Amino acid sequence: MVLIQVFLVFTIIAALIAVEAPSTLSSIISLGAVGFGLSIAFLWLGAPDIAITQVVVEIITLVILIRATIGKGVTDIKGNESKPMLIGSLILFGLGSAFFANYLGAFPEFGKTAMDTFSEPASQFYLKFGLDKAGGANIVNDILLDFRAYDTLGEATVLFAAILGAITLLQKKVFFEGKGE
Amino acid sequence: MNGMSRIVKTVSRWVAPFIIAFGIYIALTGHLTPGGGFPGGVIIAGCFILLTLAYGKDRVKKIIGVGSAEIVDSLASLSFLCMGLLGYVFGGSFLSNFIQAGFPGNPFGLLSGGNMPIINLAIGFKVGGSLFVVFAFLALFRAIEED
Amino acid sequence: MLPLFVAIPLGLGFLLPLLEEFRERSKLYAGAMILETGFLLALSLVKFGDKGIYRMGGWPPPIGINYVLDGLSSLIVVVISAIAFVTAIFSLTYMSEYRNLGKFYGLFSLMLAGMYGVALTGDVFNMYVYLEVAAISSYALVGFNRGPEEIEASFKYLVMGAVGSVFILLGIAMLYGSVGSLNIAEISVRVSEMADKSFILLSTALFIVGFGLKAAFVPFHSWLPDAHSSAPTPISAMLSGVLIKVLGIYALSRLLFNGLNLPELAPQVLTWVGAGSMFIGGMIALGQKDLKRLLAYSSVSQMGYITLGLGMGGVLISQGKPAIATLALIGGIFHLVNHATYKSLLFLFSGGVEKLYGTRDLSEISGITGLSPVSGAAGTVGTLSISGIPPFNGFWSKLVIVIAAIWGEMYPLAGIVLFTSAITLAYYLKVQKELFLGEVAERAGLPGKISPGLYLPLVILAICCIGLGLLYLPEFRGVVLKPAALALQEGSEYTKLVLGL
Amino acid sequence: MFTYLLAFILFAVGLYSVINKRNLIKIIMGIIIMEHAVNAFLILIGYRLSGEAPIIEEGATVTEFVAAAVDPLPQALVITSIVIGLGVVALMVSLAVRIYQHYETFDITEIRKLRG
Repeated sequence: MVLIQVFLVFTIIAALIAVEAPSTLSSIISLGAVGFGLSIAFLWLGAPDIAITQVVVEIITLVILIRATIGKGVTDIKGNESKPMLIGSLILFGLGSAFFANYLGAFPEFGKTAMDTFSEPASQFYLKFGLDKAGGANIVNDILLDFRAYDTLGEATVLFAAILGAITLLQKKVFFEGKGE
Repeated sequence: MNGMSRIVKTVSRWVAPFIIAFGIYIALTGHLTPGGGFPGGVIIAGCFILLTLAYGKDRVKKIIGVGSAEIVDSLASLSFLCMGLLGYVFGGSFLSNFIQAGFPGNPFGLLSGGNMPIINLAIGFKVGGSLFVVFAFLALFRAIEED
Repeated sequence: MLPLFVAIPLGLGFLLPLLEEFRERSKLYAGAMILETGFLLALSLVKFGDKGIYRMGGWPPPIGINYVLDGLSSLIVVVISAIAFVTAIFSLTYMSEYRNLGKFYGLFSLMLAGMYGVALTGDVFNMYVYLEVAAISSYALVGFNRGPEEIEASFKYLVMGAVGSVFILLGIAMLYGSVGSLNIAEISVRVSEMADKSFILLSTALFIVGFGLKAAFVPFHSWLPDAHSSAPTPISAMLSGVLIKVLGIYALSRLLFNGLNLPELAPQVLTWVGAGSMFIGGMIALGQKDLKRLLAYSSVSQMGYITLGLGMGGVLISQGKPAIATLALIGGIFHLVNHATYKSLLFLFSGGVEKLYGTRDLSEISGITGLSPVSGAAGTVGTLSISGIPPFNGFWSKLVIVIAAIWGEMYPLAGIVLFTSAITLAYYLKVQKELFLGEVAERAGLPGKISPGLYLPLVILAICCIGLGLLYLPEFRGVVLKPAALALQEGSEYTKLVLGL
Repeated sequence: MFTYLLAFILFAVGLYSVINKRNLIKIIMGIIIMEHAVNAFLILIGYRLSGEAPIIEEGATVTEFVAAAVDPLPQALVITSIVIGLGVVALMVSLAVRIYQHYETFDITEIRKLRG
């Protein structure tokens, strides 16, 4: 349990470095540290599927981010937004955390999942009947591909729409032959 | 921009088939071991990106071609939708696991999850194709600024 | 039959970019889009009356995902299909000069699929996924013209939309942490049994912030004017007419009314946010020069009306006045339907004007009725109904909201509603005076006439604007709007429908 | 309970970066960090003390597996949310590249000035 907290503290430090680092490249590298630290934490949290997906997606994100910023007359923009924005966001954080703090007591205590507190939750059903109802041994993929396959269809569409949008924006061809544009 | 040094080229040429094999393994056995369509597809895309970086854009465009990756992307998404519609026709409701209902394979075998391995493969190709296309366009787009 | 609402747009969305690889330029894409939206409109009208659920993959509700078709979702599906059909007809001629139409209509169709997915689903996380599908397609569509301003507007819209989505996901995570289920009906059952509701308040606050970013409530509205004015016209008509409503206020009210059984503070917050965005949106719109920016700010203000109506309904329910609460909810939903029609009419009209004059600056264009009488007349109908002139539909829905505010003894709210209607009347009269009635300002080198393909949809929408006024009459209202309001009001009805308890 | 707080601190760092940074890439990174924080929170919610991965081995009996396994539902949600995050990142980066081509800078305050 303490190990998970150590990894989470590591990711927070890496995130702070990523946000405050002067040069863009070093902040991207520490962003990678956030992702990989998290994926190791996921291993300890009993989620191997997520660890694999997180590592691999983190690599692709880093490659895309570095590809977009390398050689652009490195843009090390120091300093934050204008002062009022800074003060505004600090007030916002103060309000948010105050509103948040008085509910800290109601957090479900760590390690006791919603499965145990309620009578017959859906996740108990998945665990019990995952193998013979859906046929797969990996319950997470059972859920993804059979019990909640509609989610995954939406998921595949999200990626398809994002990539289609990115292609439309990055295309070299002229879009508009008419006058005016 | 004709790719990186010779060492990187030879290493990536040797490693590429293993990465693709690992990607297909992760995608195919998604319903048995950790992994699944998404990480498998991303690994396959990562392998193509590695080749593009190592050999430079023009070489890789001849071998794979960005247009074909787009076609793979659309076709794989369409096949996922058709699996759903087939479920609608055979299994009574949209996206139902009609193969598993019909003839379930042996529980821990490769073909055990009904139409789960098929959907896994479709997602794997889709994610692989689409991520490679985005990276190719990003790389291509940047090329214009340099020349 | 229900999954066809999402399956057909998804199929077309995947197919059209594929076809574009082979046939670069053709009217095929716009034609396919019109056919698809026409068929879906017919399907939605057939499906309008009945209630029922559809189990995805055959799994019963708490296990699998299910669609819920009740009064409210069937009405929303009809509104989506109608506006999409009219916009597709408009885009046939408007987009003819553009290339890359396969990708444009592919993204348009995916946005449609996302909106249908959000409107019909009965599962919280599934609503988030299809909200992302619709939102991401609209980000790319806003930046479709790829000019410097469009790209910057699309980036701002994307950043604020992504922040909104993260807040919504955090709210869902907290909800799952405390309730242990994702099905909206099961959540409401478990929330009613829960003693310590503090965690629910947290996720409600996150939902209000997240969906507020999507629905452009006042503190989070800065993306809307840039996005809606720089998007291609059919897309800004869809965005303003339907997208911010389905993704914003419909999803939020479905979660708050049916899912979380109206946590105590939520309706009050909703009411005051609605009043605030109504007032501030109207004031800013007064000073706008650009026609589309004026329409965009007026969208922010009109969204305030809808949020006010629904929020008031929630307040009255918690105060134990069901009759007036139903009236307030009817007012909010009626205004949602009206705003969809006349706002998309005005945006399509502004697209025609832009094509005719080459600019959107109000001071330079005038006397449009001289150049093209039909679209001038349709535009006049639009401006009159949005500013609430009696015979048209805008007046009736504002009337219902004001009556509900007065009967519910919320006089300051009634005051704000009346004052904002006066402001709306002011800035649309300004548009009316400059745009329609002035002498004809000739612009060299422009087509000088709006082709039929552009003003035919305007006429259809103008007829709707007049026809929808009839919904105010009790017998029509009872059939169309009352079941929608009751779907929100009686949570127990919803859970009985879904879980069969 | 303290572990959940760590995930929220990570979320606050991401939000701070989105609101306060002038560099477009830092704003994109802020959103990525917020996505990571929410995914971590979802997995933490589904963790059962000394629970094991929700994958049935060949010989394991179902009842003992059900008692020991971690909640699989949040993991399915996180896989979906990671890939949504990847899609949003791809779109954001392509927009940032386009903006750089038009405005020659990643600094959002300059862009606002140039946009007029």
